[in-house]
Amino acid sequence: MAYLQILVNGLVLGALYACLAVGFSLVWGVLNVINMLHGSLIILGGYLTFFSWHSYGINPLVALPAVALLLYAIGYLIQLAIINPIVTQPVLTTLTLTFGLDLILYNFMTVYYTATPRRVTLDLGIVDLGGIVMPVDRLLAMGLALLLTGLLYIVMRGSRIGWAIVAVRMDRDAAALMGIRVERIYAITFGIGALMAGAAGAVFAMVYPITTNLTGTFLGKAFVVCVIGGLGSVPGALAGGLVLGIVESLAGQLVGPQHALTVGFVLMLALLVVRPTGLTGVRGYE
Amino acid sequence: MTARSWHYFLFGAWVLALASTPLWGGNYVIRLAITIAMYSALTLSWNFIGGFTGYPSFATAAFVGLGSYAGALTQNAGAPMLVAWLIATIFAGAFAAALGGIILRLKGHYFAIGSIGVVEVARLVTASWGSLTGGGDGLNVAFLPGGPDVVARTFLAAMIAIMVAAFAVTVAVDRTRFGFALRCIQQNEDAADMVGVNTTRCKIAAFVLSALFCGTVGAAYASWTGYIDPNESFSLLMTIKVPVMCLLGGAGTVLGPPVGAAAFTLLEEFFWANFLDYNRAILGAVIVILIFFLPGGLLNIPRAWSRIAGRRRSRKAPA
Amino acid sequence: MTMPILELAGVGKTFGGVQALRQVGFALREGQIVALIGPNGAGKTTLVNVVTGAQRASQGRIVFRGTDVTAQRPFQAARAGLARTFQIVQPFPRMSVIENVMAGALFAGAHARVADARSAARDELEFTGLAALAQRPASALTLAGRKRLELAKSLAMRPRLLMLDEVNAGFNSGEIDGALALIRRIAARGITILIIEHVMKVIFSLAERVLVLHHGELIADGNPAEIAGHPRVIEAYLGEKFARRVRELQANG
Amino acid sequence: MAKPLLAIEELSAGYGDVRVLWGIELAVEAGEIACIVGPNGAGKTTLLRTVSGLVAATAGRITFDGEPLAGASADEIIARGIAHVPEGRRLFRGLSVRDNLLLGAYLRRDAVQTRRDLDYVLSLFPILRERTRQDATTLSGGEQQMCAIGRGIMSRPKLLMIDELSLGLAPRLVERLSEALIEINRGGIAILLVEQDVLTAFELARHAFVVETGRVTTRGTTAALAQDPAIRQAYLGM
Repeated sequence: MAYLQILVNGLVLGALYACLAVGFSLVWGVLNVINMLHGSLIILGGYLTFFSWHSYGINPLVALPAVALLLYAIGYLIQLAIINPIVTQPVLTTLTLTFGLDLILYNFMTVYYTATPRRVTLDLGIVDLGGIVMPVDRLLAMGLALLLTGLLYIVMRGSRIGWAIVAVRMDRDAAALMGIRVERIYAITFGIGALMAGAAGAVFAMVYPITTNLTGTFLGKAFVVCVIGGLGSVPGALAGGLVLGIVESLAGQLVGPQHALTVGFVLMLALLVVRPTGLTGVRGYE
Repeated sequence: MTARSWHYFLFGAWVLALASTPLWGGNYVIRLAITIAMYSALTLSWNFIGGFTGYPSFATAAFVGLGSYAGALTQNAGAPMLVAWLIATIFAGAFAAALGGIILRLKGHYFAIGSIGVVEVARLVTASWGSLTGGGDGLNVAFLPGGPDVVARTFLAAMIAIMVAAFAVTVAVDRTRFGFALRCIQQNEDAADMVGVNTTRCKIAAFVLSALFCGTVGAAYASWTGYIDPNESFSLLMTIKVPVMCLLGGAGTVLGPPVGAAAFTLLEEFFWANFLDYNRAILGAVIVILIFFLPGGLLNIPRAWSRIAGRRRSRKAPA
Repeated sequence: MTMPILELAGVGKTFGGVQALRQVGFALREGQIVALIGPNGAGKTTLVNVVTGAQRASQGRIVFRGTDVTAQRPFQAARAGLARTFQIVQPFPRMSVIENVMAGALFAGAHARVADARSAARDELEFTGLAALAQRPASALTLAGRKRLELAKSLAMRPRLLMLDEVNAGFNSGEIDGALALIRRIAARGITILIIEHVMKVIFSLAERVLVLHHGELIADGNPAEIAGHPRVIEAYLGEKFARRVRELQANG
Repeated sequence: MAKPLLAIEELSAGYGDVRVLWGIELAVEAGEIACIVGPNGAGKTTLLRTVSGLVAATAGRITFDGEPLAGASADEIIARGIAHVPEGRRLFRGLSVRDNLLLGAYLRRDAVQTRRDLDYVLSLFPILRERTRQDATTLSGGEQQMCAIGRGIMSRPKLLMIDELSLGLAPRLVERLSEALIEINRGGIAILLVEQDVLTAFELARHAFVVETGRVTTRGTTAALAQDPAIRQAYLGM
């Protein structure tokens, strides 16, 4: 029974991880850019949700779509104006650039919001399902995370934009020959990455205290999920997130919670070593 | 004077300038000189793997952190300071040799991620191995005896010596077959393999070189400050700052790393002093500007300038 | 008979489920110029990759100058005297032409010092007619220039066996004549040559022996006249029209 | 004389500092099949990439259907009626044959007509109809070329440019593709073919342009060029 509880905890955590990593994975897979801004974008989404709840009493479920759209616009513009001109350069350049942008965003967030942890408290109580105990807000967060990830999957599979993104990811030149405007698709993809980050931040703010000190942690999770699940793929991010959630939950029980983080990173390094080219079982739709 | 000897001359003058700070500057200036020498050594080190070989390594902080802890623990166990530094150097190098055999099989983004992951794992392990490392509380190291002036001068001399050693190795690499091999790997690894370069061995050697002086710097830093903790020793900020410095000066060159380290440190210091709240944002802006306007680094400015001028001239000429 | 310089026995290579090479066996004698032909996708480049260690043979044995080299890595092949050029040329783009050639001399040739390598490189540039371009960046060369650079780099490696992968592809007929003369001069230095070609003129005027690969299998091995009349080669590669033309050409001398 | 569908004048282009095309002059008339032949690396692919907007021209003019193409982006050029089947097919891995074909119609908004065109492509290449759900990159070389050509005509072009039709294909399949091209051409689409196999190209095309080291060195009707001793010697191996 104890292990069932651990498993359920892991699944809840894993769904959140999947949601926070899927945008990062998409950007990496399609643009071949490691977006160091991702962690800060998550926190920005969380803060915006928190303050609209705290200062204006807006329900986070209402704020979430608005926050997500705002983040989409920010991401779209960042890509179009700043990243697109150098998107084909080596990893050192693109990674350093997004790191620079991250320093700027991070700095402004710490100045305006301070690093104090803040969280939306919904007080929805606790459910007890035959011995497995779970706060309702966490279940809600898990549901939202899965819903958002699922929506992204539907967009990727079923929409014209989704097709174009897949085509650009597979072959940039051939996509251009179909009439797809590659730079615009890059901007949209980066926008979607930011949108998912913002939405994930909003979801996180409902269950965990949000602080700028967490940007690195979230970014680290996104790395690990991507390496486990593969790049640019929604089901991959979901699988990677769930695996990481369960592994961390188990590790927290077996070797102590202070090592849970380490186990995730060790898992990532081990996977990188076993599959040096990464776990990209590249398939179009995923 | 050839371009090469001109560069050596400039570096020599710069070393003298840093070394002379106690004669004309106060504690603040000496401290700044120590920091510049320290980052120059780190940047020169990174240049072996990141500049010459073209592997985007973000492992610098892991080497520095391990060097700090190896040095501090050895020193606390009773070894003389210099012996502790030597052991830290060897430890960092051995760690890089073992690690390199594994992660140098990765390329591009995966190598970058793998090397960042190494920093994180090293930090987390150090933080949780309380019995040896003091965990999150950190570790105290015995201070050097003899008043703040003596201490400052000693560590200035030490950091400059490490920087000069790293520079000397850079010059040696630059002029020999080994450096040529690294450049071949950077431009086309498969082709390098095909002309007879043992790419695996060369990459590991470059990775070890990129770690050795980081280990020394880490140990010297621990002795200097007298206290280390996991978060500061394995800092993500530092691990990215060092490559940025190298890019700022000009990666893959001999003089670029010290130029970049000095320029960056001075800029950072200026922002700290004048815009305390926004120093990180300004740092970020510097990075963005660097990437857009100085793609070849500061050392490339004269060449880029003559190129722009040349293009203007050719545009004016009748087609 | 002297010992063969290169000997393949039962060499096979599979990628996933695809058999790119199947039971390939032949031996090259020192000093020969041998052509390897076959349709696109027949496995010619894979064969060169397997011999130079760029890919590992799945089955079989490769012996070079009496040593089993089946498991060697490319840099070992280069040092042992096995050089190759690429179908898609692979220069070090931001190095000058002479530095590219120096790389060959430094790591696989007999020159451990940079200065020695430079003078050896200069000789090879002279030999291949690139001396005037020595200081240009490799990326600024024309295609024909880059192919010559590949040759110069390979020659600086002091090879015993040189494998030329479509070294003439992309040349117009004037350039091909120049390349033919160059290959003959390379052979005159005592270097064994295995040449992968599509240009029939090259094969039939240069090679004393022709190997034909088809679907990864060696379907013919003989002198050019035999190959032109070989029924399976005609069916798989040359085509009836072409084979007739070649036979006429050879009948006329 | 009627204005040509595609007219290229004094066109130069290249990559970075490397200039590949030097003053190309070429014209394709509406409804005809023309071909470009010449050795590898002569600039044929770069020429097509310049026409379709993937490479920027450094000098010269391209006129299509009476209008200049200068400064048009790749998507505008496709919308104007030029489709480009790239060398090596470049199908989208992981996507089915049907989705690959539909991506060819990415810019079109007329769903009904698009379905009809899809049906036309599948009737042109019946083998593809049996494989509509299969990953396009698992097809054989010949089938992939069919899919790529089909993807090209899904944009309803006035001009279809095909880079290396026969590359790596068995002669039998090339013959089958040639028939399909004649069929497509009969429907009113002009075709500009880049081809290594000069015999095949000359059998299909009415006009030919020989491109060597970035310049058009010879031009004329294929009937005349086939008799030209220099062409016969260099390209037909006779």
